[in-house]
Amino acid sequence: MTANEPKSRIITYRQALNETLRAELERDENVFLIGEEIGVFQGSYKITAGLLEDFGPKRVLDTPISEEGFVGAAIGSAMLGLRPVVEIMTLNFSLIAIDQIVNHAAKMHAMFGGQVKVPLVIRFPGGGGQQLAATHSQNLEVWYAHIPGLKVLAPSTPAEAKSMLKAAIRDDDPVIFLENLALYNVKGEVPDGEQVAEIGKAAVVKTGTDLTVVSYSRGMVTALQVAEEFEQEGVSIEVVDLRSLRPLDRDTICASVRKTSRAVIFEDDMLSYGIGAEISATIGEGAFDYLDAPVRRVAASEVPLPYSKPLETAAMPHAADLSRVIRETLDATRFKK
Amino acid sequence: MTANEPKSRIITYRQALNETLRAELERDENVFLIGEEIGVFQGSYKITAGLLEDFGPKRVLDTPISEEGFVGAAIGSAMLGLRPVVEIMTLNFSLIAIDQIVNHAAKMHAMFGGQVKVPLVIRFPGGGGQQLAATHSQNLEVWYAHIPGLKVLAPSTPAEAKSMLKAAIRDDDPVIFLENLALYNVKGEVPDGEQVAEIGKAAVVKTGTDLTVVSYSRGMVTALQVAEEFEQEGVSIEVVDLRSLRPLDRDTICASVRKTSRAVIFEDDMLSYGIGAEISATIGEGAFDYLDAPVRRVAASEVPLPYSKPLETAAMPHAADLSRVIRETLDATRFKK
Amino acid sequence: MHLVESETVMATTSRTKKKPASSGQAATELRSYYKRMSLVRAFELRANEMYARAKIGGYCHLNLGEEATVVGLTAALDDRDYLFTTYRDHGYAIMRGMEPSAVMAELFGKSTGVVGGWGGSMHMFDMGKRMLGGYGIVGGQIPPATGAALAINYRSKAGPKAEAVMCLLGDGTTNIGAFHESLNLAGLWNLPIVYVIVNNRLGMGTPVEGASAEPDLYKRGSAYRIEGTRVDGDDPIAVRDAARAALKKAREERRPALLELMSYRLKGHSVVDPARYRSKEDTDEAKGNDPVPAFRAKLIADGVLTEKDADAIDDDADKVVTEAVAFADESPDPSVDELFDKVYASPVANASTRLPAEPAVVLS
Amino acid sequence: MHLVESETVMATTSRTKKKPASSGQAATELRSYYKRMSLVRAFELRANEMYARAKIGGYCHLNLGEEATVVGLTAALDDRDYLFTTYRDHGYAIMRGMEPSAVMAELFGKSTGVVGGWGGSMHMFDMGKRMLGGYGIVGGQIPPATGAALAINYRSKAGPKAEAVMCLLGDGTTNIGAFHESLNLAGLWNLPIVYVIVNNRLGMGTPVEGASAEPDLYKRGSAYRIEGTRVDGDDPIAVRDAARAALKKAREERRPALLELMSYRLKGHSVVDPARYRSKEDTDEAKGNDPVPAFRAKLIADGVLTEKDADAIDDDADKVVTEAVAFADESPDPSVDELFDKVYASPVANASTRLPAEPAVVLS
Ligand SMILES: Cc1ncc(C[n+]2csc(CCOP(=O)(O)OP(=O)(O)O)c2C)c(N)n1
Ligand SMILES: Cc1ncc(C[n+]2csc(CCOP(=O)(O)OP(=O)(O)O)c2C)c(N)n1
Ligand SMILES: [Mg+2]
Ligand SMILES: [Mg+2]
Repeated sequence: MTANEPKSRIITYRQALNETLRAELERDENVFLIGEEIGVFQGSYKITAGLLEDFGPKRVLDTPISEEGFVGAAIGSAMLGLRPVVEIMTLNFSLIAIDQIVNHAAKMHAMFGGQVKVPLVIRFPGGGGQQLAATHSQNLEVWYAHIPGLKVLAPSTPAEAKSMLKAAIRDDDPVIFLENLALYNVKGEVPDGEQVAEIGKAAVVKTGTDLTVVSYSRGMVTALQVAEEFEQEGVSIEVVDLRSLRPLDRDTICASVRKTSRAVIFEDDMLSYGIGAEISATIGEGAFDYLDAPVRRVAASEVPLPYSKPLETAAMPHAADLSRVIRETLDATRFKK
Repeated sequence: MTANEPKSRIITYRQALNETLRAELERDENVFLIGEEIGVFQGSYKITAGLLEDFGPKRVLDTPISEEGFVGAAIGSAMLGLRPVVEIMTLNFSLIAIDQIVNHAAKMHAMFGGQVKVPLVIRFPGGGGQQLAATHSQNLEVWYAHIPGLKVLAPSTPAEAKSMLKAAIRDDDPVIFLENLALYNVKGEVPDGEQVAEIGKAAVVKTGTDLTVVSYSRGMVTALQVAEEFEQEGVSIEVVDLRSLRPLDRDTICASVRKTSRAVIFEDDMLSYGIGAEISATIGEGAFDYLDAPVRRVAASEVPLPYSKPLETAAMPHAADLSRVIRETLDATRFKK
Repeated sequence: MHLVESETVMATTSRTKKKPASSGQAATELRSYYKRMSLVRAFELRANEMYARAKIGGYCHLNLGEEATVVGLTAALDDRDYLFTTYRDHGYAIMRGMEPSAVMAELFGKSTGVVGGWGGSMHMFDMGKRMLGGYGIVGGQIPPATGAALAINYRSKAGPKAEAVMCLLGDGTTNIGAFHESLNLAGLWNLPIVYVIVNNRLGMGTPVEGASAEPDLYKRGSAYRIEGTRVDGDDPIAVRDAARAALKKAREERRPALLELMSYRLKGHSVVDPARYRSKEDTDEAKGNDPVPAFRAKLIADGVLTEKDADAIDDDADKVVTEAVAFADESPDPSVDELFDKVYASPVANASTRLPAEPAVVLS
Repeated sequence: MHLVESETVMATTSRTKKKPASSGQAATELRSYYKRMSLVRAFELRANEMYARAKIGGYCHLNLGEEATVVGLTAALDDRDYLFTTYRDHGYAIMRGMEPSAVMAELFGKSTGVVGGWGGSMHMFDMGKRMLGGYGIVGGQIPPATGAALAINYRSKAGPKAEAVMCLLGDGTTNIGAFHESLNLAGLWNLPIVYVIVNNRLGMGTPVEGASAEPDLYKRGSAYRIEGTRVDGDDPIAVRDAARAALKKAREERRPALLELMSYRLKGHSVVDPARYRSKEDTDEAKGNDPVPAFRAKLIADGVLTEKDADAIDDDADKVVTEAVAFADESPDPSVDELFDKVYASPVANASTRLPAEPAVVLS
């Protein structure tokens, strides 16, 4: 391929992650993968498929079921200059390692006077909708987003999965890399070659004039789909993908709402004290004089997620919910096309 | 004492907790205390002083340093009908037990079809300002406040410490009971006899007409002091004590701001995705048409808290910060006395 | 070396306790064990099929290959004992007395399921039967099980009629912190609990030797002065007797115990796992040790069962499971109206009952 | 029983390795050890005093009574080795080569402190000296230390010149999950790490027997096939030799080791703890085993030191500490301008630099 006309391919989010891990393993011998069942088993969601075979057990290290132990071990190896990429099978299990992540990885650089770097990536999928019941269906990304010292990324497309994972691995700080079970099979166009995302930046992925929808990760798929539907009706929706939950790009969010004067947040997590709370508070502070209607949040119901499909579906936010709230927000301001 | 003229005493927050634990141990033989160094050592902050002596090791159970183990054990004992009151030395160490708290205690009642109750109280102090450095100075209460299945209480006075601890111990759900290192020696009037608080209710502890300050736990001490100062100047501040972080009493908060049309949140935790984010978002939704100025948040700076006293002080919110932001909010609306 | 050791232990446990097949009472018992093993096998095969037909969602882990363990352990438990299991819990639920139809209904997510469709495969629970769950977080059940034993000590005296707790865990689970902290508490506080490691040789794809620095897992009790015993998990009698002996010590002496049951996983980790990572030898070894046909053959050889009896038992099991599927199929889904009913046991002011599209603030 | 065992072990470790005091080189070494023990003692006593005078804030845990352990362990380490300690870390920081003045300045929270006043007493750290912290979360240092050993394996071959890791922990810390998970990883992956339990008989107020179901802590290595050794922590030579032997195995055979050093805590858990819960016998036993006067007396008895030498050494130590206090006193506080400089190692867009009264949104 020549630099001036980059090629691209349509691949899944899973494949984008897999190829990026492979490329980074090839690029830097200090990069290694560590986690449960990422080798012989090929990863519980097959993100690391084929990598053990090609890079061997030193670079692709299967661990016992010891989240606190191997996450902490990854931290220690990073203190000595390695660049571990940890896979925790799902966000839910990261709770067992959270003392190492929050009390150690996130604190060390500052608490030790800037002497040590912890170049660490922790990847895990969050999200419900797979009938995995209450303990296996959580979206607790807001916990990590609250912690200084961490950087928290939430790519919503295969292209972002690639460029943001590269950025995460090359960054010298601990990065929480949030994936989503429902995104792994989603396909999208991924440019060839080196794209490295800038951490800390949101993106306006669809411009519009009438209302801003703010979302991230899996929610973006629904947000864009709903925005398209409204476009057909002649309502122009702007869609902001947060991409980086920490640092949070308040300027991009507020600039959009200052333009559209209406905002709806679409999030997979639970409403109270969730990601959307900060987004709403931020808009309230940064676009106060421009807002024509209250900022509404479309978020999961506040229950331990049930196994039963109809109950689970009722508790989770869907396209119809977002459409309804967008409409209510437009109506609240007597919006006319 | 006779019922119609209840007596009261001025005691510390610590003493209120200690006396309430004693009273509940006497009231119900299923109540027992469990935690590190709560017996022989009398508690690392002496909240349980004297109780081992009077109730013995069965009711006041010293544990090894095994937060995950003994919190989980308390959960199991609650499943069989005991009413454990767990002390975790500080909020910071609860991270090691958080899988048991969030993935187990909070989920069991719903996930097991309503068959089992988990009448459990987990007490711990949060808060910085004691030069304990980054890992020992955190306010992560927002994490727990985000979790359905948990109830999260944050008493700000000795009287609340008593009435809310009684409520927590008598409740059939897991309750996170947030204390604060800086509150233990604070004195206040505590009525004798049985006061049992209602969980899920905030309180307007000072009425006012010009601006609402919302706070909780240690922050309330500063909030009330600053409100008094403004009172001297003829500015009438209403102060809302959240008391229950989960469930959150949105009606009381919004009713106050609908009246005053201005709000400032004073919180010890860090701003991004903190407690104040939900309060601000709630006000933005519930008092939109009444707000004269953006809702401002006075919160800790987003750094791992430094050991150095001047740095720690600079990073934490104080009365002067609250006063300044109240003034800016009043000025933003050209407030005239 | 670790096989040799295990064999010695197995030998003793089996030999010392096994009753002569001749005695009529024993024969009835043996037949009932085969009946149970056959039912668990039939149930799990059907669950596998129902998952393939999308009647069951989420994760689904089966007891296929562990029937002798399931039956032997539950045979050793008294009604008053408490059982905590892992997510691989269907067989235990049924053997603890839950209706196969209610267990199947739970798998189908129906309102008639053992937990009303709220838990699914990993979370079978019945307070009355004292099966206190089904747990999906690896090791998550160990501290609560330990706490249940603490509650027993808190409330009652030791003795032959005392309650005890049995807590199951997998071989891979011995490497998690909760295992260590819990066994230390049990040893320190003299708790009436029997920890049972179902060693099926694999985590998901990781063999014991790839996960545990001490692969003789029963030896790990020594770090807590807890006696460890390794038993042949394919022999329901050996399992039952070892479990009974351990439970007796728990009841009467308030001493915890650690049992390691050597068993095999016949299929993948869960129904969706083709287990490509397993060698043919490994799979053949597992098949060769399949406890259901082995026990059937043994009972026939010992004259406890005839081929005809055995076939009849298998047919009955099949009927029960077929009825269970029919029941689950006909049962209604839980109603969305109950979505918020089970969040809290004590009703509380301002608890959220908001559906995703509803506003956060509903001013009363 | 546990004392007997320990004695045997101590005996062997000491006997086998101790050099005759006669040899001049050995004598110099012995004198230097006393010099170091005397410095740690003087530093800690002064820290105690400075805390009382409110020059030091937060928590402050001292090595008083553990000087032989501190000196013996650090004497066994090579410059290329990595050390992870607990919050009871002042002595180790100094023995690893940090300036007493910089350690005292850190206690004072000054910009000239070893971590610029960001960490305080519990968080001494020096990348160059390969002391990778001071950790305040009990057990929190164990997984990262284990990971440091993993990095050594990742990058280099075993051999007499290889690097190794030493990880300290207290007796009470053997009961936390991180201990179990980490030792299992070290045993499984053959990591070059020596875990050292400083058994001062107490957690805060809880004795070992009240916290550990297996109170012979060195035996806990067996759950991971890691060799455990108990050593007299009051004998710097025994400590040094046991640590050297373990480090040699780590370097050359890539095998982890577990050492238990029997020692005593002379004062409270931290400077604010009056330790009222301790019996007079207990306190007397601790005093009776105070390693500093004991080692001093021994060297004098062996003719390695004269009373005069010893006094001179103690006076020097006192001078050093006095200078350290002066330096710390005169040093400036860190500047508030640097408050946000160390949150991230890689600069990042939109990182918050908001002071508490500043608005959340500053539109650029
Ligand atoms: C804390 C945690 N980590 C990881 C997982 C994913 N997981 C589920 S089962 C399993 C393997 C468990 O193996 P073992 O303990 O041997 O039990 P088995 O499945 O063989 O019965 C893993 C890693 C989990 N559920 N919880
Ligand atoms: C996870 C955690 N739990 C509790 C504490 C509080 N704490 C600090 S030191 C200590 C006792 C530790 O005892 P030991 O391991 O014997 O070390 P020692 O202080 O005796 O050197 C405790 C309980 C903590 N810092 N971290
Ligand atoms: Mg297994
Ligand atoms: Mg100790």
